[in-house]
Amino acid sequence: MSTKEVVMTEEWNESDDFKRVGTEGLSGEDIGQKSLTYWADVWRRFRENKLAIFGLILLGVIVVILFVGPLITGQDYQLIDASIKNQGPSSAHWFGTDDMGRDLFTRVCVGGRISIYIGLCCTLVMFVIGALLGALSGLKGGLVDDIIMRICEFIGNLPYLIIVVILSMVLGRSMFSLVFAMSLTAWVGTARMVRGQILQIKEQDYVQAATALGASTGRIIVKHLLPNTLGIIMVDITMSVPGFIFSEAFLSYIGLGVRPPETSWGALASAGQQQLMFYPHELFFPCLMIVLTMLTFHLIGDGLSDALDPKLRK
Amino acid sequence: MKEKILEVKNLEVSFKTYAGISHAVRGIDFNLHKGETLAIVGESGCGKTVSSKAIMRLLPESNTLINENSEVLFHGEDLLKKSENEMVSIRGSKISMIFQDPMTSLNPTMKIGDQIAESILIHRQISKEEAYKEALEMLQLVKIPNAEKRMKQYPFEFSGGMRQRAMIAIALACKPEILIADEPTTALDVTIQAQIMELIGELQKELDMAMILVTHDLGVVASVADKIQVMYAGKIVERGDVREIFYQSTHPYTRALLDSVPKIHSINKETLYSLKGTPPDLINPPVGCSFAPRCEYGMNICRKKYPELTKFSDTQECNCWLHDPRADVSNLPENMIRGRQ
Amino acid sequence: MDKKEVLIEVKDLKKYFQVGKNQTLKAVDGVNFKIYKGETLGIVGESGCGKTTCGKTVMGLYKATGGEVLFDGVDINKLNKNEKKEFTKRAQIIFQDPYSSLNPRMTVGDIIGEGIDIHKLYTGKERQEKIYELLELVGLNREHALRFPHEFSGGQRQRIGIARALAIEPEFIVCDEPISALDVSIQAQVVNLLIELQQKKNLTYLFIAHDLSMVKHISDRVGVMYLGNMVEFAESDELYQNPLHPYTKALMAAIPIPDPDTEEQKKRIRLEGEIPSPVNPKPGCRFVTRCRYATEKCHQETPQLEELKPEHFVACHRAKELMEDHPQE
Amino acid sequence: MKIKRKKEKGTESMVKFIGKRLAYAVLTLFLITTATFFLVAGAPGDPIAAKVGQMPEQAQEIIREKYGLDQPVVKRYTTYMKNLLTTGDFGESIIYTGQSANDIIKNNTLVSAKIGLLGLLFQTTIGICLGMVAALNRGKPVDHVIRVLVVLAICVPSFVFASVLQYFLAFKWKLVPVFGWGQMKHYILPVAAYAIGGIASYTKYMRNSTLSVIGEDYIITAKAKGCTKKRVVRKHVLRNAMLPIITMIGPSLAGIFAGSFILERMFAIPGLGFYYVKAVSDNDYTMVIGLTIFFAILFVGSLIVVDILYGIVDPRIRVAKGKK
Amino acid sequence: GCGGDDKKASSDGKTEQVLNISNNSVVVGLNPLINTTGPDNSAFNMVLDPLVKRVTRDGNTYEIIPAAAESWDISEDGLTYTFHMNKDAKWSDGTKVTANDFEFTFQKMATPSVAATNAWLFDGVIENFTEALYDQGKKPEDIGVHAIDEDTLEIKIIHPASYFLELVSSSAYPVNKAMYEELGSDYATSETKTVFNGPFKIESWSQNTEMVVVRNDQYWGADDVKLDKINCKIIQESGTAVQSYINGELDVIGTTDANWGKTIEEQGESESYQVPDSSPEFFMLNVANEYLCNEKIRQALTVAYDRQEMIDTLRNGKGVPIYSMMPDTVQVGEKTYTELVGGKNHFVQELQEEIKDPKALLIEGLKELGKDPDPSKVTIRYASRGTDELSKKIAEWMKQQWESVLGINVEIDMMEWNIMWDKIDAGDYDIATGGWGPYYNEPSALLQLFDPDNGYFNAEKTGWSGEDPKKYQELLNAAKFEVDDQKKAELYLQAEELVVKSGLIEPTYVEEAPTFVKKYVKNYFVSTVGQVDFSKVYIEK
Ligand SMILES: Nc1ncnc2c1ncn2[C@@H]1O[C@H](COP(=O)(O)OP(=O)(O)OP(=O)(O)O)[C@@H](O)[C@H]1O
Ligand SMILES: Nc1ncnc2c1ncn2[C@@H]1O[C@H](COP(=O)(O)OP(=O)(O)OP(=O)(O)O)[C@@H](O)[C@H]1O
Ligand SMILES: [Mg+2]
Ligand SMILES: [Mg+2]
Repeated sequence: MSTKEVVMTEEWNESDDFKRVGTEGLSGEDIGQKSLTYWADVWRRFRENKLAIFGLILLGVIVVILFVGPLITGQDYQLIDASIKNQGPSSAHWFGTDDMGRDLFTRVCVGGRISIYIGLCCTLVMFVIGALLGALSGLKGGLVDDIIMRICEFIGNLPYLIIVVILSMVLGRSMFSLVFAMSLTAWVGTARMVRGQILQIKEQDYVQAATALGASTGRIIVKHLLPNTLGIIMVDITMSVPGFIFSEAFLSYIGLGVRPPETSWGALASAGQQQLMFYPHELFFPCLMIVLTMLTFHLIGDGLSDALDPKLRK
Repeated sequence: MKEKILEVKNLEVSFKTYAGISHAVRGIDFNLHKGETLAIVGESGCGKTVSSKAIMRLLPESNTLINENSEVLFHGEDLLKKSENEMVSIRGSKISMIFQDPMTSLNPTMKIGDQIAESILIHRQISKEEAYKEALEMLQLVKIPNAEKRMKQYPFEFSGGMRQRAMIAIALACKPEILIADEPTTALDVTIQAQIMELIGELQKELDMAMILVTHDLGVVASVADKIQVMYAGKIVERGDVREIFYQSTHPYTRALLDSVPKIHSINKETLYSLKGTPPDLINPPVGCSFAPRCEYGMNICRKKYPELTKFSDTQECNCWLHDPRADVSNLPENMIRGRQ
Repeated sequence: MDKKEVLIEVKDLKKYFQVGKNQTLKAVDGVNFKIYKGETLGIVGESGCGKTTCGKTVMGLYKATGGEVLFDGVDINKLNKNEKKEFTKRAQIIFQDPYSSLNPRMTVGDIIGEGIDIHKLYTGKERQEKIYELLELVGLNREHALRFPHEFSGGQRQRIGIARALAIEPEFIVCDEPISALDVSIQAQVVNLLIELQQKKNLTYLFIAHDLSMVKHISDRVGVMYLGNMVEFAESDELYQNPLHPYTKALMAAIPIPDPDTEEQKKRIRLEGEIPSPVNPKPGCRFVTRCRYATEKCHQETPQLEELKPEHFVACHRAKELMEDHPQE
Repeated sequence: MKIKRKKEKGTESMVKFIGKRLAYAVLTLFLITTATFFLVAGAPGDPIAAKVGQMPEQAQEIIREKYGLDQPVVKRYTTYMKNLLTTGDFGESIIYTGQSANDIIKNNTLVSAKIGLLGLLFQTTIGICLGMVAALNRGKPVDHVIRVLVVLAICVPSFVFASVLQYFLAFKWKLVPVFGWGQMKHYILPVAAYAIGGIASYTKYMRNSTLSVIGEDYIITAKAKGCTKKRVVRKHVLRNAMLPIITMIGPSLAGIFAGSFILERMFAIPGLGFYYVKAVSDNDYTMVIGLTIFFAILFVGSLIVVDILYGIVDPRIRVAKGKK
Repeated sequence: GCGGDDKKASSDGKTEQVLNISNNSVVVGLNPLINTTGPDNSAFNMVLDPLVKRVTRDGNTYEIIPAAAESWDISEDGLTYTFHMNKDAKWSDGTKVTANDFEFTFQKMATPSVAATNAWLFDGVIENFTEALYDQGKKPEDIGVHAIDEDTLEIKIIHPASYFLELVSSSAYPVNKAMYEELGSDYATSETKTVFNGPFKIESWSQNTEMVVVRNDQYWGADDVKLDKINCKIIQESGTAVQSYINGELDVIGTTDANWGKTIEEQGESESYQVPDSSPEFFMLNVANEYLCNEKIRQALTVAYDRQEMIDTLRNGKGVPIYSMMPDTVQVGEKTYTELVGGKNHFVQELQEEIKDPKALLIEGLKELGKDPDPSKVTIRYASRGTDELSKKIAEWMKQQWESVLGINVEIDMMEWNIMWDKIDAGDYDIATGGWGPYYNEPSALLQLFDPDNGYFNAEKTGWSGEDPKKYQELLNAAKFEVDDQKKAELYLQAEELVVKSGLIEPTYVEEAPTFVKKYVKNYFVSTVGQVDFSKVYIEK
């Protein structure tokens, strides 16, 4: 029954045209849409969001630059050379040099790896702790819920800086302690969010359907609750990566960031900030990278939350 | 016949969506006369709400496309060509609308009294106090007990039925000429539904209003409507007055609708008539009659060409190939065959 | 009606929800009924009167606040883990909302197969075959097994829900308004399917709906609920022809009949007043606020179900005298 | 047909509700105090190292004794708590010898609060306006411009923003003083630097919230009544769209007192942020505890305030709580 | 108040005598007994007159001048000091400044419960002070400080000390006896709860904003004080401070940033002064460390970097390298230490000449220890003193120097400085960064630090063991009682050799930060300890 046929049968063939066919050929349960898994569908809608795709590509480019860049320039990010202090961008030093004559481009790359690494690690820890406790709290309810929520309130109120300082001292000034300290307080938000999600989903009929089928609690968590909170959690995750990069920048600013000679975008920006008046490039480049990376995560996060939004689904 | 106050001509509405252009209403025509009740029935998604909102110009501007040739003539003036400002003065005062869901259709943070008075204030040059007094009268009119106290309450303090009545009060506050009631009782219980429908009927008579009743509940239609139009996939497939549609429907879809409802008074439990398949996708509506694939009596032609209008009486007409003289009418239920006019 | 085997017996079932301090929402408050093997028991009532709660409590999805649910003579609230699992194999539920009752992240095949997996009924190819068989049974295609719920229409989803319930071959299914979310043209599909399956597999249904015509169509016996109480209970034809409770009467009168002539002649029983909140209900008959026959007694005492006619139970203090006054009505 | 669940909230009276919240708050505060005490006490670094570093052992002992640092931690804790509970005194600052933590907090809160409040004011008003404008012009150029600006503003660290502002506005163009405190002109830079991130996030949230309100049925009802666009926005959209924003204001409300360390440093503003960072890095436990409790009280308090505020704006909650 | 409008000429045509200065850290408190940080002392320097004052004059010369005491006598044996009070000296409330106030001040310092932070400086100097302070059988009243009468104060010390007057000038600001007795521990908790006997008095004080001092009309020398008012603002961010100096909101600024310096000079409104600091920067090595116990390895570390280059790279050249623990300005009696020992104290230079190949020396040392001679197997931890940008840069630079010259590995531990003290206390460090502002300008003020028993860096912390520490102690003791400056200096030299030449301590540099002063500010001289005699400063436009 294509359009062509219609044109052809402009002259009617009565006997045929008025032949009863009933519901014949109605594949009764034809469903219009293409078959897509949930995530494929999310991905499809995500792909349609040009900004988000732009963000994703940009992030890819940034990551590639961070890893490949130093190989191309062949510079050592630690090498101090007082004779080329504070030079502007040039072909030898793409981003110029810092106040100890180190190649800024290489430093930005190396620092960026660490910043992103910190962002990812913290997010991972935050997610694992937060999701577990939040799910537990939401599922069990009652006393367990009460206790976990009290703990959240309590930890949420603990002075973040103290924890950073103490941990960095107790555990040594390492990336591990930094990550640990930053995520220790951050999981509270995730836990609250996951709990809220679980509480909502728990009420959904499909969870009760599984119960009615005799599914064990474990099965319900793994098969029903977790997959369905994942979407929202993913948005939270993408948005918190830049948040951690920011936190690290703040800690670097007050001198509690990564341990030298390692560096990070935060550390570079805070060093550059002191040179702003005379060598703005030392602030500009690290900031540019921070801003670009934040931007990518935000775009991706926005795209994801749009793609995951049930209201926008067809 | 009373004065014709609304004339819809070739109304075509489509929406831009993620998946493509969705043709929600695909060219409908109808007239509305003073004091009469026109029911639009059809199942979910067939375009009932969209057509009624199109009349009020309430569809979202951002993604709605209305065909340029469409006309909605209210007292002979095309509403679709009016400026937004002109529309503002018509909405609520000349044409009013009640919505499907009383739970979400009232502003949750505004007192009921203010919501009713707002409607009066907008359209009439009277003081706040007077408007408030009139609003109170309206609330009493829709039989809400303790109206004075209720005026100062918020929607969440009202039960569903009371909210729906408040909605009616808002819609009728300015004594409009046309009331569009979009499934006004779907969310309510039968007992409350009966109360509301009766109320609307009384008020309609009192104000000599014309009403467009949008619903898929044939029971409600049977009790209040003067005329019925049946919609399927964005088109009107059949129209007629109540008895014509209920007793002499000529379109297989109308029949299917009527037959799939169990008869409460019948004692024997025959299997319900059941339509196969689902309504078509409005993004790529089928060529020909959109009901054809699900139609028991469908013919080849139905899937190729949209049927022409067949008139059976002053009021009843239908788009269906079955009424073509060449059609194969074997096994067709007796009362579906009607003489053309 | 003679010597039917009782499958389920519900005794004085209560389910209260704690909604805030000192706030008890009595969703189901002392309901009694029996379901015989192979029959369909219908429950009707206004939105929020506790039908779903009742159904879910019968399924053990809610822990009953009081009373017992005897399944084959055993109280389902007293089962241990294994017995519970055994129970779930025999009793199933189809949910009201076809949209929220299917996990959006699972394929239809997995949704239907979940029960099979849990009860380890079939594995591998057999499992696959069973799923296909079920899909076809409810009128869907094999290919649909790999699809996701959001690709289906409401009626199709409801049928997936039915297939899920049928997968473990239960004897008893609670159908919680399986059609109210569906289009008129689709409703009949589902109802026909349910009836057909019942005949094929000798199923027992607890059929919940607020659409009285549909309930009557499918049920052998019907119970009418009002605000957590069962107010009337009888065989369906009997109930529809001779309603005894003032509420049932009003309900019957209010049902719009898709027939203009009937509608025109219809006597209307106008109910005044609003439905009170089920939170902290006052003692006495729940219907008292809207009942024109209410007396002092109705305000004081909660009426109990009484068998006024054979197999016809009513919970109303005045039913008897009213029945005698207007035998025809 | 949707399942409607009337969520009849508890009918506890407002007083009772607040009472319960307060009880929880007190418990939380107690735990926080305890934890903070032990954390700081257990933290490496000697609070009086700076003071006693050079002294001979015996001389150090004298100073330690004065601050009770020679006692075992548990003993110090009980003494401290007893003193705190009976007198409400956080104790003498260890670093700022001779000054009580209470006084330091008292003297500096106002400054932080001024900046914070002004900042919050700008954040909310500008954020809400921009968010509305963007939402009402969804998909139009204005919307795009606002959205891009929002993302940019969120992405720039505040200290970078502050430096740049200071460099251009104050140093290069001499429009405002580089730093200082006391006069209106001094507020401009810090408030701007403080507010910018917040403006962005409020804009973002307001846009979302407005968009969702615009999609609600009651907006169509209002239009069907014949409300003009302006009226719809003013009377129906604004209030409802602002509801979710109020929950956001809660934490910010507590935050306005905390002061921003970086901004205080850059603009030489005498606020609490400076003391906080300093106290932490110097192990000045009386100050740390004092500030922590102070912030925690504000935080918990602001949550309660938001609840009340929410009740005022959203009648649904007000009556649910205040019935009887 | 704001600096902006202070520049206007007053009505009588004379320039307004208002000076705007800034400080990067806050004045902690106003009680001279317990508040003794640098900023505190700067404030006291303006508002409190000690017995005598040490002032800087043009050309970097110093002088002890009368203050609360108009003259003083020192006994033959150098053990008794008699101060004759200035009869015109008054507190700002108009009461007379008496010998009793000073007696009281010293007694309070010797009272354990007061926990005076400067007390230890007089421990082992003033008679009976130690016994009273540590509650060893004497009372604070028993210390060797006596008011003979209202106008005469006698102080008895245990051993002759050429620096005693200086100590009195820097570390014994008086409290007002009457008021202190009335207020007790509440004394000086705010500017209204204290009185002043210096050239200025505090008008208002908001801890982290600003301190405003105005001329003290009760001051005995008030007629010579030219400034009416000094606004001292707290600006932590150096960039902010410099910008506001350039914009004219401040009259004085110190900066090591060469770029800012250039900008300021180009502006042409400023005079710059450079005074080397008296506080040496140094590294201290933990001898308990498996590698650092070897002298050769320590020496290799000492000579592995060029101190001038360090200053150039890290401090924009604003500093002076030191090769001795004593900056060249340190004095023994009338002459400088360096002068007296004929420059022999420059041990590091000596080592640098001796050791041409530090890496070879390091390997030798490793062999001596019986360790793997491969330097790359050696890892040394470096503890920073603070977490600021500069500490970080120093750490990074040192790491690179040591690693590239010696081939060893250096691990950087950034830490807050109070935590570093903690770690040093616990001996948990390899190389730590130190810096020391001596309380008086004499070698013992620095050498005492390493006293194996009593010094801050005692043997317990430095792991110093064997004969050397004992010898060191003996040398310092001998020097204490030595009256001949030359001999004294020689003893100090021997002691210093034990710590510096052995590589236990690596002196690096002293800072020499330029101070820029607007040209209209006259008589503004900064001392090596960063003090300014504001009573002589004036403004002339
Ligand atoms: N704003 C919109 N954007 C895109 N599509 C829309 C919009 N509004 C309605 N539609 C689509 O138009 C079609 C007709 O919708 P309409 O609301 O008129 O149905 P209806 O007949 O009122 O159904 P119901 O009985 O469920 O209310 C549907 O397919 C719907 O998805
Ligand atoms: N989990 C719950 N917590 C609190 N109250 C509940 C809960 N579930 C149901 N209720 C309340 O119990 C009452 C009965 O609800 P139920 O869902 O059983 O009604 P229903 O008869 O199924 O209504 P509908 O026809 O709308 O489905 C309602 O007032 C409802 O608000
Ligand atoms: Mg509709
Ligand atoms: Mg239900």
